[in-house]
Amino acid sequence: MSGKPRGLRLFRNLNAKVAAVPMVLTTLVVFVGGTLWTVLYSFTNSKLLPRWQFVGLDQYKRLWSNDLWNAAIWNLAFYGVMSLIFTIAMGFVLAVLLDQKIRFESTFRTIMLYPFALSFIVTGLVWQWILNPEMGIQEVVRRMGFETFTFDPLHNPDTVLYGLLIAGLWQGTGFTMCLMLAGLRGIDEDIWKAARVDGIPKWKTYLFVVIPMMRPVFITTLVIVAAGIIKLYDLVVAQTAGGPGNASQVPAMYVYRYMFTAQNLGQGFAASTMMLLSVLIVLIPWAYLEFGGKKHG
Amino acid sequence: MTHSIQVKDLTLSFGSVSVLKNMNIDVAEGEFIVLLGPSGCGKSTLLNCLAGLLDITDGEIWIKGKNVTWAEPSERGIGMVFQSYALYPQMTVRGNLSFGLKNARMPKEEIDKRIARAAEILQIGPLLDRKPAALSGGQRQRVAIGRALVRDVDVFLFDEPLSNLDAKLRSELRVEIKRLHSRLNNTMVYVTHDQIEALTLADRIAVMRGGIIQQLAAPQEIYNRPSNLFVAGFIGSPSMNFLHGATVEGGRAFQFGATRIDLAGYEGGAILERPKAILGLRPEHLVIQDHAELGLTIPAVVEIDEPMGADSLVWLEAEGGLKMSVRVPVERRMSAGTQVHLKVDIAKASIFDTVSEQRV
Amino acid sequence: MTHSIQVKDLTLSFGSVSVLKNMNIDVAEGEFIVLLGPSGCGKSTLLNCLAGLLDITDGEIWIKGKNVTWAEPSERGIGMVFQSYALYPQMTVRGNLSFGLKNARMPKEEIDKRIARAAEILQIGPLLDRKPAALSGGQRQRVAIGRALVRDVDVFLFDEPLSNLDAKLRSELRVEIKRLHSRLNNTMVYVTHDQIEALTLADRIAVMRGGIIQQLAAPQEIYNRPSNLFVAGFIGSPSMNFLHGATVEGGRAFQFGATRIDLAGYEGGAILERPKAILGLRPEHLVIQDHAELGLTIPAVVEIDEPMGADSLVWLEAEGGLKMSVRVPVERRMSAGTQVHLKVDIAKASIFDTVSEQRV
Amino acid sequence: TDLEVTHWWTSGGEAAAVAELAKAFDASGDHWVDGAIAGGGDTARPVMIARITGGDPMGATQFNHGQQALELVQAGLMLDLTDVAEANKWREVVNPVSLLDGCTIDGKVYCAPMNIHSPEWLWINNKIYEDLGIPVPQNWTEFVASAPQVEAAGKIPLALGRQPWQSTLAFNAITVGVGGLDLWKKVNLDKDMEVAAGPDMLKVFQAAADARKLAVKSTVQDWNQATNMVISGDAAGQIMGDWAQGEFAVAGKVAGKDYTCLPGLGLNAYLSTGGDAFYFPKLSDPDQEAAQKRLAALLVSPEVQVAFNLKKGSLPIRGDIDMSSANDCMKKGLEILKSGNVVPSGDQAWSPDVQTQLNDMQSEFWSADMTPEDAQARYVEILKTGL
Amino acid sequence: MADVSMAGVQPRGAKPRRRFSGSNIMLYGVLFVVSVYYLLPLWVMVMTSLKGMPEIRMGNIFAPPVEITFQPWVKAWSEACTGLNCDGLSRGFWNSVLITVPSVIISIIVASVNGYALVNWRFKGSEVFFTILIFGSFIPYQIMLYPIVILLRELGIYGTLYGLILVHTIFGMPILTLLFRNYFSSLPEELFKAARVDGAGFWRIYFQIMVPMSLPIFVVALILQITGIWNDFLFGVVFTKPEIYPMTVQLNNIVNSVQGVKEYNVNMAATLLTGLVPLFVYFVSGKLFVRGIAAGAVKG
Ligand SMILES: Nc1ncnc2c1ncn2[C@@H]1O[C@H](COP(=O)(O)OP(=O)(O)OP(=O)(O)O)[C@@H](O)[C@H]1O
Ligand SMILES: Nc1ncnc2c1ncn2[C@@H]1O[C@H](COP(=O)(O)OP(=O)(O)OP(=O)(O)O)[C@@H](O)[C@H]1O
Ligand SMILES: [Mg+2]
Ligand SMILES: [Mg+2]
Repeated sequence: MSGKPRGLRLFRNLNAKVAAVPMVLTTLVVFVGGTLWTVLYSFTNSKLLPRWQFVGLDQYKRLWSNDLWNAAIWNLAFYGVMSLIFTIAMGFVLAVLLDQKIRFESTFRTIMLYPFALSFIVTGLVWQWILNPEMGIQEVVRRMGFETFTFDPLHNPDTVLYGLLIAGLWQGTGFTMCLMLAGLRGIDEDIWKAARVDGIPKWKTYLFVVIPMMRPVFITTLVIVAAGIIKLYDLVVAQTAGGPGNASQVPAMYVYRYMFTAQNLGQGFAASTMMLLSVLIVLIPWAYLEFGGKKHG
Repeated sequence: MTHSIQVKDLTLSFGSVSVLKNMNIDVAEGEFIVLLGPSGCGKSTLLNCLAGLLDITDGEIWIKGKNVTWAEPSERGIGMVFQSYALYPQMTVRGNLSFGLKNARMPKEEIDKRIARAAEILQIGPLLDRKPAALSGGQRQRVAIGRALVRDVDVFLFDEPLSNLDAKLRSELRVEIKRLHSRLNNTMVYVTHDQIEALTLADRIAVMRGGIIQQLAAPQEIYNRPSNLFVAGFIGSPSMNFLHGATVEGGRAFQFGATRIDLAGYEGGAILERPKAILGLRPEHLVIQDHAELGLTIPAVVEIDEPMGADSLVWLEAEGGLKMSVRVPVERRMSAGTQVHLKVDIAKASIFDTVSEQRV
Repeated sequence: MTHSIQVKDLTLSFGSVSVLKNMNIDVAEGEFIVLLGPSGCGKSTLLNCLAGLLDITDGEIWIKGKNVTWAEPSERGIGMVFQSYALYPQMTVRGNLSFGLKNARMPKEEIDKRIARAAEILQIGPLLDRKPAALSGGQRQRVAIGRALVRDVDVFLFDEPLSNLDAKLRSELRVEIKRLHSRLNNTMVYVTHDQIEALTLADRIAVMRGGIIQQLAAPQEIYNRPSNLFVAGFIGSPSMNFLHGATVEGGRAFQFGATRIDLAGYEGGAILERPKAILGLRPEHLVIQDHAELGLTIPAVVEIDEPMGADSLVWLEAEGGLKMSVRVPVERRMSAGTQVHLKVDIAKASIFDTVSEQRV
Repeated sequence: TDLEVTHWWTSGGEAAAVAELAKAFDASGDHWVDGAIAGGGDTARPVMIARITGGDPMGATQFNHGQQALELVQAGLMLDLTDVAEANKWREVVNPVSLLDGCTIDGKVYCAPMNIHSPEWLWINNKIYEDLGIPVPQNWTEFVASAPQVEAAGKIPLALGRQPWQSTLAFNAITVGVGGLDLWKKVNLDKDMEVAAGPDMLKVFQAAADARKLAVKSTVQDWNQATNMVISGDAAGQIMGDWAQGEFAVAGKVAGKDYTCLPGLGLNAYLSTGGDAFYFPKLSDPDQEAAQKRLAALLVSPEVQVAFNLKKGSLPIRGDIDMSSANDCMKKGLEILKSGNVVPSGDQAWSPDVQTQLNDMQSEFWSADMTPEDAQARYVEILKTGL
Repeated sequence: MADVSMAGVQPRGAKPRRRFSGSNIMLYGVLFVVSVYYLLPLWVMVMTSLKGMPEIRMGNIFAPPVEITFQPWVKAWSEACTGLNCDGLSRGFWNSVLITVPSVIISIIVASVNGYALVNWRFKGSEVFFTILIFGSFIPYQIMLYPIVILLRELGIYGTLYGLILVHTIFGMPILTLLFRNYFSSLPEELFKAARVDGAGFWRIYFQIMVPMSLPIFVVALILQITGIWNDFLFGVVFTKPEIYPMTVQLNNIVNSVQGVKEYNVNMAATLLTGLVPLFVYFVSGKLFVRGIAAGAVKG
């Protein structure tokens, strides 16, 4: 008799369960544990070292009355919205261009994708330099004779976020383009044929048929891009260091500054908890769309 | 006779590979043409050329008396139905049907009228506000047909419209398409690799191989008098039984191993004496009997008996290990190993030349 | 009689949805069982339970007299063949065949011997060093069977092994599987939704619906005496013609509109008088004739004539708009609109109770 | 014994000064493993703290003395140097003694003060004024007055690096210079919020608002880039700590001739003093601990103090050494030190938390058009969080 | 009679589709302009790194060098100073290799096994863990920094290579697991079933069936991880010490250790040197990357 009693079901496929241990530990200890720890300590007045001295919501009160934090939030919101719109729009348009059965497709694709290989540190440095009014585009154009030409986004609080955007898009659109291209290629050829037979112009087909069909790709892209935006840090540090003034401060910088420079961990934790909250706000609808509706089988 | 579609010397190459070779087809007004052939023979390619979805390399295409060789697909007066349905998934059925019309700036009432008519013909009225995802396969296919229907076109092109459906639904929709055709009476070109569809639907079947039309004729003609070995073997399930032998006695008999079959009564050309020839016999044109008849029967041993509900297939082994199949009434059960004799109905047989592979 | 497989009170639920409901099946040694049913009825699920690929919720599975309910798939003495072939794409055919044997640490010579035998049986010798990508569909399917074959198992499980192949190849491989079975004579459980496969291959067919077996019987029994309306409608293509009416005269006649059909000669139970009953007539059990015969014929009008090569289907409209189909010899062409009479062979008819849907 | 020493001294003058320390330490048979972290204290400190709290401490590390390392000491992570201090009579030699107080917690000494930094200096490029034909300004008021002419000549009047701490530094210098020592002491030592919100402080903010106009075109980030603008003649002056002198020295400029330095912006010859100190995290290895103590003693020793501070351009922490080879500027500083016109720096008065907030606020003030009144209001608010 | 009326009808529509039609010129024009945007920074970096400082001060950043010099490259590689260490990036390069290679390998192995277990060996709660993991991929790193410091301290591997590898493995896990899970679930489940019937166990199926079929997604993971880990700055600076600083940290040190004038040419050369490995990886395997993305990443 090789029948097994029910109790042993726990030990069925033991190997699989053992193999999942790293994942389980990581999720429990690092992601759940670490997050809880951070949230808990955001209710304390920890300074340089974590200290279990409960102060209620004080850190949050201070956080939300802090101009820098508010500026950082607004900067991120502005940058985030612009970046989302442009990354996705540009990524899609580029993908559409590359999807026209063009020659040298892979060359163009490589050109658009290579910045993705570079770190934000590098991206920030290069663009800081190209946008530098003394030697970058502004100076070059002036030397060509347009003496009054001004293009100095990084040193003007009103435009600095666009300066970041130029660099951010340069780095990230290639990847978005790849995702979109993969999505476009996944669309049934027959749909195109059907639209042609129906006499639908190409642009209309893209707009009314293809884009709605690519909804999952758009959602995936949206989430990936949005997650990147919330984490935005290196680029700002390298390109503007949050300046001029606080015009390009972002929440991640605030967290880092308060945790380490200001030696006010409690404040840093409170700020990071707020970031986490915003992540959840982005993610929960997505998770609902992604996992709520359909079953994976 | 009015020509609905004329294909003149059509050639199409992808790079150096020529996929369609110098094709000529005339389709009469209201005719139902089926393109049949093995996978990769160019059926879809030909259909796409007719629709204007592929630029042809050479030749001309005329539809309704107009040279449309370089016209846009939407200007050709054709509607097309795809194997994968190709419905716009995010639009309702009504949206799918009206998208092309709206794009052509047709007035709203006219659009509604046409949709109503199509919905009535195809019985999809209750589905108009659903999305394709909420439809069954058969319903989707009907909507796909509807999309061609509302455009009020002269020519319908179907590319394997039923092959994603299960057998039962397939046979039902087949009948519906036939009804549709007899009701609308417009020209239809229909690609399939399902013989039953081809045989039941077509006014004429074009059997293709490697980009060349092998035979273009009425179904019974193709079934009973296949013009060459390929067509003979391709049409019919199970396949025609082929006996490799020789015609002897100046073409009056066929010699297969020790068996000689009398060819008197063969319907075809002059047979002559050929050292190598092939006798083709369809399973339903053989009758199993216990006793031999000189010049009329082939001895064989029963191997397997396959009852198929309405009738039954018997698989036998003849001289030289040749596997043969015979269709018998389902009541007649044969047990393996029985020695029998197969009586040939020579009037329904085909003889092919081994070299040219043509029917003689 | 030795039981090869015994399924006792098997129940399987995914969450709250129960997919298989309290199933009991006994399969005899060497029997060929076909599981047939519409999509989603649980055929594959049942097969996976037998193979041990799904943990069942309740019940027991015994194979060859052992309770294998909780045994690993490889310990059950089964081999499985999948619809998608499921060949390991990165291994050669030989690698595919030997993978399972190597897992069982079989000595090399034994492996070679078994592969040689399987290759001989399936005629895949020349393919042994190719990768699956370099094989045709039929060849792949043969290798997939080979993978079960080399493991020398008692029970073969097939999950729609032929449905990815085209019609022609399908009918060829069908015969091959039948030959294989008669040669190896081991137990086979075969899932399909193709009736022809079911009818030709099975010793017994289990018709399933919604996780419940509707009828488990020999093919001809199922075809001729379907135990309920579902089975009757599901088996046979085109479908059985159903006439909704009543049994009258104490069960001696069937009243359908103005037509009365004499039930003397019906093979079944006591008919009794039922205000609502259904008379099922298969297309091949009707004969078209010009003249009416009292109590024996149904008047109808020809609608469409579908020649299918070997025979022909005629679609007619009877009283009350009822669509009926009749199978006729292919030579007999009917033109639409002709008024005819369909003669009923009552010995082959089935009568169903409208409420219970059971055959009476 | 190998000791890893982390610090953020990476500019030209700084690196040269560190080389002196390494040389001296290596000479005694030990080995200085250099752990420079570029990007300034704000970048480097988190790394240092993370390493100390993460259980992988270095042998010695730079902090600004004051409150930066307070909690690390309280958590018992730092080595007690009291025996070294006593053996070497630090309490007697360190001048001003307040520096040592900054290292002393509960009566125990935890750090070795390294140098004195006075941030309130105005550095001026003489050549620009010579070219313009006007005298070199001798104080902040003159400097501001001359600015329009400088600007007319296409130069930037005031160079300012755009990192937050530099804005604060400039502001503090203006506070001491324009507002005077009393004001500074009341606000920063007595922490009198009335005064901070009062009219005197507002004047300071107004002066700062004027200064900010002069710096509009200065877009560099690092302080030494700003200094470099002065050295190269792109800008007329810069408010920067005495360490700027190291850059002038590296560039081969001569104090008094090529450039002018004005402590307390030339208005109030007072200096607030802060500085760098080395802390020694506790290590488990007794050998290393001995080496740490050797290094601590060495850092305060007269020879090292002289060599280091000459290179770095900062003031030594001992009053008893010969700095005759110092240049003009340094001598000015030494004099002020001697005269005792010193106040403790902000590093000592306020917690890093407050300082960070001040930095952020100043950074915004200096780069946007915030009104002095608004700025003052926020300033007071921030100071209140540190009471 | 139809034939007669037909005779005069001309073909409708343009006959040959010209290769250089208006829309084609537009298309390539746009692509060209876009390419300039993408290539400009690379061009600037390369050009600047080949110029001497005087030329940089005089000329414009877009002009090619009048006089090509490789001195900046030499300096960036082996001479640039941070504090007292004047060996440029060379040391950081080997540190980066030492960090990247094991981190990439281990994180990919762990994540692929996770994905495989999630798809084929679902156990109670596995989806819950996966969901948390996915949420984890969106948590800003700063939030986790402090807990990780504590974790590593408790494990006693803070400041060691092992610690850094662990950190990279942890933070690479969410997105890689998602990739592998999506990819594996797109493989036919029947293959897995067939292997189980063939008696293969967890590991054998993984190594002999799954891995050989998953080249595209392994390439994607490899590229993502190589670039991600190579480019990492935050972990590199927080969780290491100077002896094992990766190249990015040294790059930051060199670029920020301004000694007098900013040596843009050296900075650019250093930047390029740092980016060389990921760039090389992209140029060599970009095609596989795109294919892999199409195969695994896009599907939900
Ligand atoms: N875009 C293309 N480029 C190159 N070759 C092509 C292209 N499209 C089709 N072909 C080739 O043309 C031939 C005919 O293809 P086609 O799709 O017309 O076959 P088919 O008869 O429709 O087959 P099926 O029954 O499988 O649909 C095939 O050999 C195919 O490989
Ligand atoms: N993993 C699963 N989770 C939940 N429901 C499932 C799962 N697998 C199958 N089902 C459900 O179980 C039912 C039976 O599925 P099964 O695959 O056995 O059908 P089938 O008879 O093989 O159909 P087909 O002919 O389409 O292969 C279906 O309704 C299906 O939706
Ligand atoms: Mg096709
Ligand atoms: Mg199934």
